[in-house]
Amino acid sequence: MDRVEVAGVGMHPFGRFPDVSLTQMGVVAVRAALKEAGVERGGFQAAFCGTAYGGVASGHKVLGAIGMTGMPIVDVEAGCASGGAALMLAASSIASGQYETVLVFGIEKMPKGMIRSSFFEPWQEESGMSATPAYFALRAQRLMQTSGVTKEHLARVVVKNRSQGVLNCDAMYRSLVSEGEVLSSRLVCEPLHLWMLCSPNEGAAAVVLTRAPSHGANAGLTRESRASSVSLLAAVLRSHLPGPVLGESTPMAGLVESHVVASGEDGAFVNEATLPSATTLAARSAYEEAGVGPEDLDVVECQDTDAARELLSYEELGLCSDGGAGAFFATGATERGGRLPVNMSGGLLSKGEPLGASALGQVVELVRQLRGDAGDRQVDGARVALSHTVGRGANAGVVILRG
Amino acid sequence: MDRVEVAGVGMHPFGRFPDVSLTQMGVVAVRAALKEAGVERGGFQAAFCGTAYGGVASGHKVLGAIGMTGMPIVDVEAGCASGGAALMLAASSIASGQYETVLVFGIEKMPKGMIRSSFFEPWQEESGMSATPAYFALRAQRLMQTSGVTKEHLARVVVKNRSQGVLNCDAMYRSLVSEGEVLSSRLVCEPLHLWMLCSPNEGAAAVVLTRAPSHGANAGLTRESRASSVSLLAAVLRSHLPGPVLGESTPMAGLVESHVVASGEDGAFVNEATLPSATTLAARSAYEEAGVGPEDLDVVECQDTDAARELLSYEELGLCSDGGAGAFFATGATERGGRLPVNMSGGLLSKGEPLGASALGQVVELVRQLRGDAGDRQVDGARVALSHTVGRGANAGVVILRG
Amino acid sequence: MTGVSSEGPLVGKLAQRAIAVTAGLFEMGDPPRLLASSCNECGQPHFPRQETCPYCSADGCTDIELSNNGTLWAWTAVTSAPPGYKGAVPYGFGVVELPEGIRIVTRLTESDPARLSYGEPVHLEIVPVYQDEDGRDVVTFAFAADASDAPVQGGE
Amino acid sequence: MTGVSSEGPLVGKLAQRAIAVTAGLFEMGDPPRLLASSCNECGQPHFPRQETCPYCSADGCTDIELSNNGTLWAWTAVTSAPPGYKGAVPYGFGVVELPEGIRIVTRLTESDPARLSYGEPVHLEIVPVYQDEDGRDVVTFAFAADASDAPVQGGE
Ligand SMILES: [Zn+2]
Ligand SMILES: [Zn+2]
Repeated sequence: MDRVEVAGVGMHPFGRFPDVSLTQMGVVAVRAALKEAGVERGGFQAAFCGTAYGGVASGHKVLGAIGMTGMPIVDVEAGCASGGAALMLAASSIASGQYETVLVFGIEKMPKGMIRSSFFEPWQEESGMSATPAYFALRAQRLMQTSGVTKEHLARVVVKNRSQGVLNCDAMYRSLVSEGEVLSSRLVCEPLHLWMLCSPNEGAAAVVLTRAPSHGANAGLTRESRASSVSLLAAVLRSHLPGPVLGESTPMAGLVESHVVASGEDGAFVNEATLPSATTLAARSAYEEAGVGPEDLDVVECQDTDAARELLSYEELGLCSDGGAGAFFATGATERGGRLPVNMSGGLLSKGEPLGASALGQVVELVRQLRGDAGDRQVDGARVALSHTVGRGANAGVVILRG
Repeated sequence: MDRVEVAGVGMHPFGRFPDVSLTQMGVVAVRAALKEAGVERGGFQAAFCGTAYGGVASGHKVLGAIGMTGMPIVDVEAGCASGGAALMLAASSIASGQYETVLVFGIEKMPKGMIRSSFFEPWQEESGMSATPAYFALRAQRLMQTSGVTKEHLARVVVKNRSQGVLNCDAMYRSLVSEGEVLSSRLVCEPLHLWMLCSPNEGAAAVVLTRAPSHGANAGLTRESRASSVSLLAAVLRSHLPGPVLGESTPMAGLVESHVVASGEDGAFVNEATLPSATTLAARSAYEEAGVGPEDLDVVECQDTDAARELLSYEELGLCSDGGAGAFFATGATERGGRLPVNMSGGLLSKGEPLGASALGQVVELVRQLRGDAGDRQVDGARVALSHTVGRGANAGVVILRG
Repeated sequence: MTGVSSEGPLVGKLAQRAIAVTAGLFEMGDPPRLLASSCNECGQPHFPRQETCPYCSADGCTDIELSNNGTLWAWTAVTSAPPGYKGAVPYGFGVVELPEGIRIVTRLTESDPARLSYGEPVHLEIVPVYQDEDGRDVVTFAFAADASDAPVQGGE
Repeated sequence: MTGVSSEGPLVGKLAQRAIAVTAGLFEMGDPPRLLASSCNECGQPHFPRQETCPYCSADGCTDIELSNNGTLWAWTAVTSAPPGYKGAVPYGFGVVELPEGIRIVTRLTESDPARLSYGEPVHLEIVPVYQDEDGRDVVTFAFAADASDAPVQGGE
C-alpha cells in the first residue's frame, strides 16, 4: 500500500450563514484546500463529498460552480461520520494505487434546533421516541453509573472545549462559559443541559490527499524533506455490532449482557459485555493499520455531540480504561497543557456540528496542529493525532495522522 | 488488479408497495443476493448502499434488520447513477486487494409524480425552471434536430421496452402498448408524452462482488469451472465536463460550440463540439478497462428515463455513430432478436425508476442474461453485457460484465 | 396490573376509542402485551417482531409475548417536543430490562427523573399520546413504576 | 423592445409592484438586462454571475450585461406545474443562444411549441409568474419571439 499524505486543507467556518448557500460554503473550503495543496483543475482524479442532508448531487454543485468536474464525484452519507467515510474511501483509493490525488470535502447546512432525522419511522415520532437528545441522555446516565462521571464533569467538558473555541475563528461559539453557567442552562434531558449539547449548524471543510512522493518502505521517514508534510496513517470506518440497546445504532431493543451473547465482527458469538462499539472497532483497526497505539497520541479531536459522548469516547478509543472516563478526565489529562489534549479546536460544542463537514473539520484542525500552525491553540510538539466521529447508523470513523 | 466476480444478485420488484418499508425492500434484495452467493454473516467486509432519497443510515437499517453489521457501511448518492457509483466503489475495493467480498445494494421509495429534486434552488422552482421533464424534452428535441429521430421513433422505443416488461415479473408495467397509444397518452412536454417517461417508484436490488478464485493472468478464462460465473470487467463513474447547456448537469447556461472552447477532463481546452458527455467519458474508460469495445457487446441495459434518453445513449455509448441514433434504431438492431438488444428487462420505462436501485437492477438483469437465466427474455448466447445509468449531477455509470 | 401511573392506565377508560400508534407492536388487552419474537436458531428474543433474527441473521422466528414486568435500567425525561411528536411534554423515556434477557427502549409514565431509581420494578401500560382528528386517543406502550400508585405532583 | 408577448411585457404595467424572483439575476429596467460575467482569464461569459469561472476555474471575472436579442435553439412547453411552482401552466421553456456565445435556459413567453421555430429571433422580457401574499407580482426573465406581436390563441 502506498503512503497517503495530506497535501492541503481548507475550511468554511462552522456557524449560521443565512446568506451563504451550501454550494458557496463548499466552494470556499475546496478552493482553500486546493490552493494550499497547489492542485489545479485536472489535478485530482476523484472527489468524495460527505453530506447527510445536502441533497442530490451536492458535490457536483460545488465542483460545477468552479468548473472542476469530469472525474468521478460521489456523495457519501454516513451520518455524523460522513466526512470520515469520504476520507476512508479517498485514502484507500490512493493507497491502493487507483488514484494519485483525491479531493475530499464535507458540506452541510442544517436548520436550527433538534434534527428531524429521516432515521425514525413515523410511529416512533408520534410516540415521542425520536428525541435524539434523549438517547444521548440515557447514554450519559449509564456513563454516570458505570464510569464515575458526574454532572460536574459533564459541565467541565463544556468549559474545556468552549475555552478553546474562543481561540478558533472557525468556531460558532467563541465566548467562555463557567461550570455554573453550563449547569444552569436549560435542562434538555436529564442529565444533559442545553450547553452540554452541540448545535447542528452549517459549514464546510476540505482535504486534499495525495500519494506520498517516494514509495519506499521508509517513505514515512522522509518527512524532513517536506517540512509541512502530514501523513495519513489510517482512515477507518466501522458500523455497530448487533446487541447493545444504547449507542448510535438506535435500535428499539437490545440484549442483556448477563443473559446471552451477541455476534462478533467475524460472525462468531462473543459476550455482549465485551462487545466493542463501532468506535472501538474503528479505533482498533486504525491503531493496527497505523502501527501506533493510544499511548502514542499527542492530540485528539473526538465526537462531542454532547459532553458525555466525549467522555465515552475516551474509553472507546482506549485513551483510558473501561469505566475510567470520570477519573481520567478529572486528572486534567485532556485539558490544554495536559498529557493528551482533546478537542483543542473547541470541539463540536464550540464549533457546532455541520454533519457532513464535522469529521473533516477535525482533520483540518489536526493537520494544523501537526504542522505547528494552530496558533494560540497549538499543542507543543504534536506529532501523532487522532480524529474520531461517530453517529447515527451507527457509523464510527477514526483517522490517524502523523506530522 | 484482481479480477472481480459477481457472486450473487437479488431483487425486490420495482413498483409501488405502500405497505413495504424501504428497509424491508432492501432486506429482500440483500438476502436474495447473499443466498445466491452463498455468503453468510461475516462473509463480506464492506457494504455500499446506493440511495438518493433514502435518508440517513439507509444502508445500516437494512443490514441492522438482519444482524449483519460491523463492517464499513457507506451510503452512496450519485443521482440516477447511485447504484453505479456504489458498484464502482465496491469493485475497486476488491480489485485493489482491500476486500475479498463486498455487498452492494440500492434502495429507493420515491413518491408518485414529478420528483421534487433537492437539486434546484427555490427561485428556480418559483420560476418554473424545476420541471425535470422539460429538460428531457429539450434534449429530445435537439436529438430530433441532429440525429434523425422522429416522434414515432420515441413511441417505438416505448413499445419495444414495454413488450419486454411484459416478460419481467420484477417490472411495474406489464402490459403491451401500441405506438398509437403512446402517442395519444397525455402530452407532458413536447415532444414527450406521458408514456415516454419512466415513473419514479420503489424497489431494491443487490449484488455481491467477490475476488475471483484464481489470480493468474488468464483468470478470466477459468469460467468453465464455474458455470454460472460472471466477471465484472469494469465499473466506472464519471461526471460531466463544463460547457454544454443540456445534459444531466442541468446548468442555467452553457457555451456555444462555434464560439469557443471548453475544458477537457485533464484541464486542457477542447472544442465543445467534441466535448464528450459524462456517459461518453464513462463508456470510453470502461471499454478501455474491460478491453472490449461496443462491437463486442451482446446485450445492453441503458438509461431510458425517457424514450429519447435511450436513443441518445446509443450515440454516447458508441453503439452507433454520432447523429445516427434514429437510423440505428430504425434498423431494429436494439429490438429483441436484433444485433444488439437493449433494455431486455423492459427498461425503466417498464420497471419504473427507484433511483438508488435502478443501476443495480440493470446489473441483476444482465447477470441473469449472461448466465442464461433470463427466461423468456433471454438473449441467446449473450457473453458480454453493458449497463448504463446517468442522472443528475451529471453522473454517469457504466458497467461491463462478461459471462 | 394494578399500577396507576400519573398519565393514567388505558384499560376500561380509553380502549373503546383508542388506536395503536402502529400495528404489530403491542396488544391493548388486559393485561397489554408487547409483541416480540424469539429466534429458532440462536434463541435470542427480539422486539419488535421480524422474520429474520436481528442478532444472528437466521430466518425462522417464533412469536412470543414479553413479560410485562421488568426493572428500570436507564431513564430521563424529554422536556420539549421532538419533531413529529404531537403529545404533551415533559414525558419519561428510558430503557427497561425484562426477564427474557432483553432491554426495551420505551416511554415511561413518570416524567420526573428524580422519582425513579436504577433497578426499580416497572410494568407495562398502554398510554394515550395525543388525539387524532377524529378525537380518538392514539396510544403507545410505556412502562410505569410499580411503586407509583399515588403519584405526587412533584416539582410542578 | 417592442415585442408584446401573450403574457404581456412588464414595463410600465407592473414594475411598480413587481419583485424579482431572486436578486442578482436580472435588472427590471427598460430594457431589462440579464446580469452575467466574463472571465478575465479565458474570456468565457457565464450566467448567472459568480466570482469563479465555471469553465476554467479562474478567479476574477468582470460583470457584463448580455445582449437582449438572440435566437431560439431549443423549446418546449410545460403543461403541468412542477413542484414549488405557483404560476400558471402551460408555459414555454427553452434555450436561447446569444451573440456572446452563450446559451441560456429560460422561460419562453410562447407556450405553444408549434408556433416556434429553430433559429427564430427572440428578445428578453421580464414577466410575472405569480402574485405573492402582498399582491405583488413576482417576476422572472423570459424570452419572447420577435415576430409574435399579435399572438393568436392557438389551439386553446
Ligand atoms: Zn438468531
Ligand atoms: Zn475562465
